[in-house]
Amino acid sequence: MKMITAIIQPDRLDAVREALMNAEISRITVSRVTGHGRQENIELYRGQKITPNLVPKIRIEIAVNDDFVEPAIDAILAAAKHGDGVIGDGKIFVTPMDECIRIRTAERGGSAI
Amino acid sequence: MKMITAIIQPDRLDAVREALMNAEISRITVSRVTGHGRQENIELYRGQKITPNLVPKIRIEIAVNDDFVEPAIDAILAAAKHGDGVIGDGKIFVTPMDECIRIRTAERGGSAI
Amino acid sequence: MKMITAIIQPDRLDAVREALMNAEISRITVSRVTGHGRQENIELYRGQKITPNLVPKIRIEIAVNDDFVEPAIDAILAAAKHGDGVIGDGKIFVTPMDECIRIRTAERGGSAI
Amino acid sequence: MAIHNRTLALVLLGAAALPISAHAQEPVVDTGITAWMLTSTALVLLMVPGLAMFYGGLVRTKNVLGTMMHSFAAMAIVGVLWMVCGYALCFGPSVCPWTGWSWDYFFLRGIDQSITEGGIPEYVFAMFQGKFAIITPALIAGAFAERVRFRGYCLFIALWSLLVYNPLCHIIWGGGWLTGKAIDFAGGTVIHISAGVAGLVAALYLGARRGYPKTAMHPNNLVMTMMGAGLLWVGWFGFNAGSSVASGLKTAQALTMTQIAAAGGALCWMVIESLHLKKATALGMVSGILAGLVAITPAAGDVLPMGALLLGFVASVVCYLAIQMKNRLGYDDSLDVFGIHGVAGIVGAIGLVFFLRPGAGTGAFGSQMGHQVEGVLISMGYSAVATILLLVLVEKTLGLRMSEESEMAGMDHSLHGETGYGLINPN
Amino acid sequence: MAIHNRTLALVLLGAAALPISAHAQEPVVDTGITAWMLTSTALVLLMVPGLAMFYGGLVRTKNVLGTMMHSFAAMAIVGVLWMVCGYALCFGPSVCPWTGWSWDYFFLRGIDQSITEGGIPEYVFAMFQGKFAIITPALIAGAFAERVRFRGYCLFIALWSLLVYNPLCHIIWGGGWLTGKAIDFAGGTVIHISAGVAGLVAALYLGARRGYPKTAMHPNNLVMTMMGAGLLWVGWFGFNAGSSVASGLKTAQALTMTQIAAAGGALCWMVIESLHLKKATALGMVSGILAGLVAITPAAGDVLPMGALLLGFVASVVCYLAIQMKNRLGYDDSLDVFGIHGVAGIVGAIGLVFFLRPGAGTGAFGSQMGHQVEGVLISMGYSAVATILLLVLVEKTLGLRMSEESEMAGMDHSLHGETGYGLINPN
Amino acid sequence: MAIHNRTLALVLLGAAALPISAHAQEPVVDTGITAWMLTSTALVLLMVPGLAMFYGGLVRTKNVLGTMMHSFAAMAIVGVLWMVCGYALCFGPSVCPWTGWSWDYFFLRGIDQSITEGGIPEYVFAMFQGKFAIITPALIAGAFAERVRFRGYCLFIALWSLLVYNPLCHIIWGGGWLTGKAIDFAGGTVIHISAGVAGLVAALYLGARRGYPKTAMHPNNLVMTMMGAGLLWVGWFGFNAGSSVASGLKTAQALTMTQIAAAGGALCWMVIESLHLKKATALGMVSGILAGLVAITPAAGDVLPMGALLLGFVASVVCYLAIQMKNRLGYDDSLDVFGIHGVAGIVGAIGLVFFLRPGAGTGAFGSQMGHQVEGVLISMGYSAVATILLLVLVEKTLGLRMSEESEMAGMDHSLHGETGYGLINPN
Ligand SMILES: Nc1ncnc2c1ncn2[C@@H]1O[C@H](COP(=O)(O)OP(=O)(O)O)[C@@H](O)[C@H]1O
Ligand SMILES: Nc1ncnc2c1ncn2[C@@H]1O[C@H](COP(=O)(O)OP(=O)(O)O)[C@@H](O)[C@H]1O
Ligand SMILES: Nc1ncnc2c1ncn2[C@@H]1O[C@H](COP(=O)(O)OP(=O)(O)O)[C@@H](O)[C@H]1O
Repeated sequence: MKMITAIIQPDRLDAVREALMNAEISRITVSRVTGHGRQENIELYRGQKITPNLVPKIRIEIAVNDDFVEPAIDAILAAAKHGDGVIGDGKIFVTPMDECIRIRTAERGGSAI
Repeated sequence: MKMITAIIQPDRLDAVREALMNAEISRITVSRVTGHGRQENIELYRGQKITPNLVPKIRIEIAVNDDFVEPAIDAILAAAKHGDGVIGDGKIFVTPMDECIRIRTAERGGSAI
Repeated sequence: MKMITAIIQPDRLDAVREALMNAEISRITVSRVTGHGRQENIELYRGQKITPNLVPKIRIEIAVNDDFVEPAIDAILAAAKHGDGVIGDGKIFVTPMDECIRIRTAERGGSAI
Repeated sequence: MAIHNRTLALVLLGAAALPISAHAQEPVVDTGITAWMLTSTALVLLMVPGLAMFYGGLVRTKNVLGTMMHSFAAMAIVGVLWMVCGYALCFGPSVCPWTGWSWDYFFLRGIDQSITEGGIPEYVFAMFQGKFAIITPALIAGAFAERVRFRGYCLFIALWSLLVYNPLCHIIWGGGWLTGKAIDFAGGTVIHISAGVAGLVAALYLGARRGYPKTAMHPNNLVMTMMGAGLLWVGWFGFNAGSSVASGLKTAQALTMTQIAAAGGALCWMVIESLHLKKATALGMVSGILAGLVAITPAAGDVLPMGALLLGFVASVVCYLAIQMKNRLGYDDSLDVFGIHGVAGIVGAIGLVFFLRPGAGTGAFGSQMGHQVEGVLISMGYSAVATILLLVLVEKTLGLRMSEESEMAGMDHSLHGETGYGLINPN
Repeated sequence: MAIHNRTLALVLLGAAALPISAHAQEPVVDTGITAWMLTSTALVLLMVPGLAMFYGGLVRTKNVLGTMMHSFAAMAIVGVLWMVCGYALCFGPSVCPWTGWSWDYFFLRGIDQSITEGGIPEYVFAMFQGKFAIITPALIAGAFAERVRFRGYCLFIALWSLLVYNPLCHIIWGGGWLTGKAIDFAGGTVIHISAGVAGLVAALYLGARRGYPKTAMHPNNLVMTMMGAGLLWVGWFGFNAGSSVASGLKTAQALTMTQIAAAGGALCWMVIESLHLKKATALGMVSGILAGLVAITPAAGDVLPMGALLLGFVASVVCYLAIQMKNRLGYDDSLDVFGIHGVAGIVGAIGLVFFLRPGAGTGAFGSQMGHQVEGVLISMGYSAVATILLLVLVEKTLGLRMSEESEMAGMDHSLHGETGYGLINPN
Repeated sequence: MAIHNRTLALVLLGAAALPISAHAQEPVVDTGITAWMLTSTALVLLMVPGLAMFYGGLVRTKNVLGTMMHSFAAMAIVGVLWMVCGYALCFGPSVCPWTGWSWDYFFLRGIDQSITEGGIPEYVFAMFQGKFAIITPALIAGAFAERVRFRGYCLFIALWSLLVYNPLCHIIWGGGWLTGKAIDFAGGTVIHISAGVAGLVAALYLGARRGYPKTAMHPNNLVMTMMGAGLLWVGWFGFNAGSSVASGLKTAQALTMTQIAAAGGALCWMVIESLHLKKATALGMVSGILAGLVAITPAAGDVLPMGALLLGFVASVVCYLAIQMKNRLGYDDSLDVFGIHGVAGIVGAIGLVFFLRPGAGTGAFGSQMGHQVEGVLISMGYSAVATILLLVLVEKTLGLRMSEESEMAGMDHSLHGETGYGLINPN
């Protein structure tokens, strides 16, 4: 089992969700984060262009069985990109996961995902 | 050392915190997330029932020493369930953790948890 | 590759970011969380001192190559402390990471970090 | 005094409501007074969203809409009840010492053309008074915030308005047996004390919120509470200065005292907190504003500036102590309806006797004090008894206290199927 | 009736605008009426931020500023246009049945000293009317919320104001061919129906938001929507009672009916939802308030309290059904501009005939009904046709519909380079 | 002109304050004027929460309550000071060219029954003016937002009100040596220029916020800033039109010019930004509104509509440039108090000479220009010198600038022990 954490641009959330659905991955957890990378996200403030230090991003967490890791990554890669890819499109992190438990039933392991 | 990440329903937060306390786990980090799973969480909008794509959830992160993994899971399982368990009650993810450092003292390892 | 997750006090965010920059780590993801630990963070409410159960904290996620783990930890330790360290200064968790993918280019591994 | 104006208005309204007659004394509209009374009506209405914001900001995030709905529901329910029968019960000629009635006022049928002796269309007077009827039950809601069912609440305020507010209003203002005796310029007794006591009784009867006082209950939006306090201050000018039912000297006096007491209350609360807690809080600031405003309400037309200032000071001190006391006693008057409205209302109603403008009141200090104490006690006693009966009734029928699960899930979700701040959830 | 006042005012304003002459009939200022009309002007202005809040709270987080800007832009653009030529086109002497003009009104040059026959400086009348001109196009914006470019929107409302609002205003109020026939006290036809229909046409022409109706579009801040509704209710007192252009009986009647219909609409919507959905929602409460307020707008000066109550009830029922219907039909009138303003406006304009005060209107039921239907149909037809032409024009020139990418990124970021709630992003 | 009204009022108030005498000229209350002045007082009070919201939305999340407290503290502190001695110092008979005094005005003791020659109770005039005294120091707070201690701030505004505002008010309005010369209808010089300059001086003296300008300082809630701007616009009608101390032609003129200049300022700023940045921003919209409103403040009673429009335009252009300049110079006038209030105040005070209504002012262009320049320079010079002295005094005694740690922790937590938006933290 793996935990996939994707940091994407907020405007791609709907597209990514749709792509994951198509890859039969429907369970995800989403949160609002801000990120600092190479992207510059200009905002306007009384006639001045300011570059915020931290840019709003969306973080998606997806716990998957090993077979689904690549499909999930592919789905995200396809849907999260702006055109041919622009700076700030984000990252995907894959980390190992030891266990997954469904609270409702207390069942464990791959079937609980 | 393990990192336990639990996604629960917002109304169970107090109960889960109390249960963890009873299991002598008092250090946790909480955040507000939204999730998509099988749950349908109906909202009303001008006479219409709408099913939001993403439902508010609470994410709890608990770094624990190995001995505390099962007690923590048990506490969460007991407290996070609605009745006998309803869809949307959430998940617990357990991931490995290499190191834990207390910022105040810079001490590392199990005692820093 | 490792994922470093630091929980710090909100007022140290700027300092930590600057310290990480100096350590040549510029890519981070930040979110707002609340935490429960040993800290007591008194708030006032109509003449009464109340101790909230959960105290606002900042969570920083940094994906790094192995060489950067110690520099990152050192930078955070130095910058996140209040004076000689006070209760509530937070924690750093280091977890293993299998893969990192840059969405823009789909490149993988250490160079994508 | 407003009490006189109101009585006179009342007495003469009957006549005015008759078909237009030809005698010379026929009251004519004074456009200036009418303009101010229309404005006052709008200003008092502004207090309802102001109150919704004030209260709404103080509860937990999951209850913000439910709490605001308490104020809005009062607008809808009491707004309709008032035109159906509330005005008739309050300002109709006394049919018994406790209540008035006039079929002419039923559905406001018979006042379409009537002009009061004071020179305003009676409709304006009726609508201005209607706003008071709306805000009073809305105030109570703060005492049992975060734990009542919406249906039960609706029934409760409907009954409370009919059976508590209307009689009290008639007794003290509308021609009942205290009219013209106790000074209650703009509703310290009728409104704030009665609501404060009702709140206290309701808080005791319904019990504390789950987790209180162990769990800290964080205000979800003190920023909105401050906005609400700002609107309340503005609206209170209509509340108090409008209660002169004029646009002249008395009106100006009432507005001035209102302003002074509010500033005095706020300043005093800031000082108390600075001394006691070493920090002046935003919630303290607005609590002081409210304490000052409530305390001056019964007194606004009859005290001098120095008196208004002192009433504001004293109100803050006493309310501060009352809330400290509440924290010791441990009952859960969630938003301090009694601690602010009840207590400051009493401070004002009693305290005004010390600061009366020469010539105001019924003469001797002692007799006026007697009237005031009488008014306060009647209001407290009547409100307490009637409220407890209504609470029991509602709890046993529709149910008032929420179930534990829906309390934990929050009113917004479980009672209204909505979320107050969609903005906090990424979507 | 306001229609009479307005016409008379108009007729006599011409004279007043001449150099000061010496004849005895020279109108003098009535300070009371002026006071109320000044206040009304301020109250109607308050509706613009009120509307911005109401609409702003209902869209998604990423569009909150863009949506509020729609209301604010109307203040800026129509605010300037009105003083340049809008007032002249609406209230100048008829140069054709569809429009008025007077060079004296151009840049308001010639009315600096003029006092209307009703006793107020003409400036006040002009400014009061200007607020109506501002709010009407702002209302439309709700129908195509979350998907139009700012530039295109600005051009659209400028043209719409000039070519739709001004003629309609002249026809019905300013001396055009329906003036004095159809009762439209404060703008049910001129404002709400015309805006509602324009919104419907625009929603159909521009198409739905991306993802609608599959994706749920969450209100970002229902709390702010409630605040906005509160301000709208308060402001509506100026809107309706100010439309009497007086401070007397008619004013009081209008204010009373406004209050009653709003409370009635809110109560009724609560009841409907309780029956249909088992829960009364906050959005339902404020929708009911709005439905009641809109329905009473054309009728406020001419119906009796019972009629106002029933109009409020009926408006809520019909609007509720209309919105259910919309959900079936599937077009995306995002914030229900037609469903509330259009529909309740029609309910009010037609329904008022059943509840007229004895003596109001032009006499026979049938003939009045004829006038009303005529007014409604003309407003609907004219607004629909002119709006579609303007939409095509704007879409083909500056462009109105946003690109898909900027729609996904949100108006705030892509059109204005800002973030509504910095507070949600740690920084 | 208001300056005349005010002077006359002042002269005659003395008499009116005497025991009631029997001579025929005894002023009587004009209910209409009184109604409008009461309303204006309420409207100007509305500006205080409006300002709190405007400023509060522009700072960072951690400072929102602290910033709003600056406005509220002005209500509390200056509200009390004004009734104690402020009114006496401003509007008492001149005891020296810089200040007035009257024991009758001390604690407002002697005006309980007095009616001004203009027909309003003197209390109303005193309260209306009091609101101006409250808002002026509150404006300054924007310049040193996010970095001052609350105690120091409280002391500072108390002293500033006593030693800067009151003398300036007396000099220009209250009978001092510029009264009747410089035109300052509603406070361009007395209020906006003096506050703007004080802000500039304070920003320079206290230094920039930690991290400025490197770190971007995000507005926490532009949505609230827009709401605040809406309330400010509405309140400004009271501010300007109320300054006529009447309810007639002058009042109407002032309201009209206010509306036009605000719309003009907003429109112009939108256009500038569209040209310069390719995007019109929400903050730009409200900045333009403010610039227009400030510029028209000194001029509202004395210019014609076209002049008001141009003043609005020019104010936006000049303020925009001033803020660009500030960004170059690098000082941290955080919320542009000087850039908007100071600069637009100067634009208005000088610019009005070009647009005067025939007959307004003291006659010749040159002499009037001289008076205006004199007024502006005196206000600037006096405010600058006195402010710097007070700043030094406060900094050396209670301390004004926050410590670096508490600045980083934020005012809400470190000064007030509270959190503005509990809603953002799960709890
Ligand atoms: N090493 C990292 N650790 C944590 N978050 C990261 C890391 N790299 C990127 N991110 C997140 O991804 C977002 C996009 O990264 P950015 O560098 O702008 O894009 P790109 O990789 O396309 O150049 C950042 O804002 C940040 O939130
Ligand atoms: N595989 C997963 N990856 C990430 N989050 C998940 C996953 N499965 C469930 N969740 C989170 O848990 C919540 C509850 O899941 P749901 O499927 O509704 O409940 P159940 O597992 O009881 O059927 C979801 O809203 C989501 O936030
Ligand atoms: N074991 C843990 N698991 C998750 N979060 C933790 C853990 N320990 C500490 N934290 C987070 O770190 C914050 C600071 O911890 P605290 O115990 O107050 O400080 P200290 O470690 O200096 O005593 C907490 O509020 C919590 O958010």
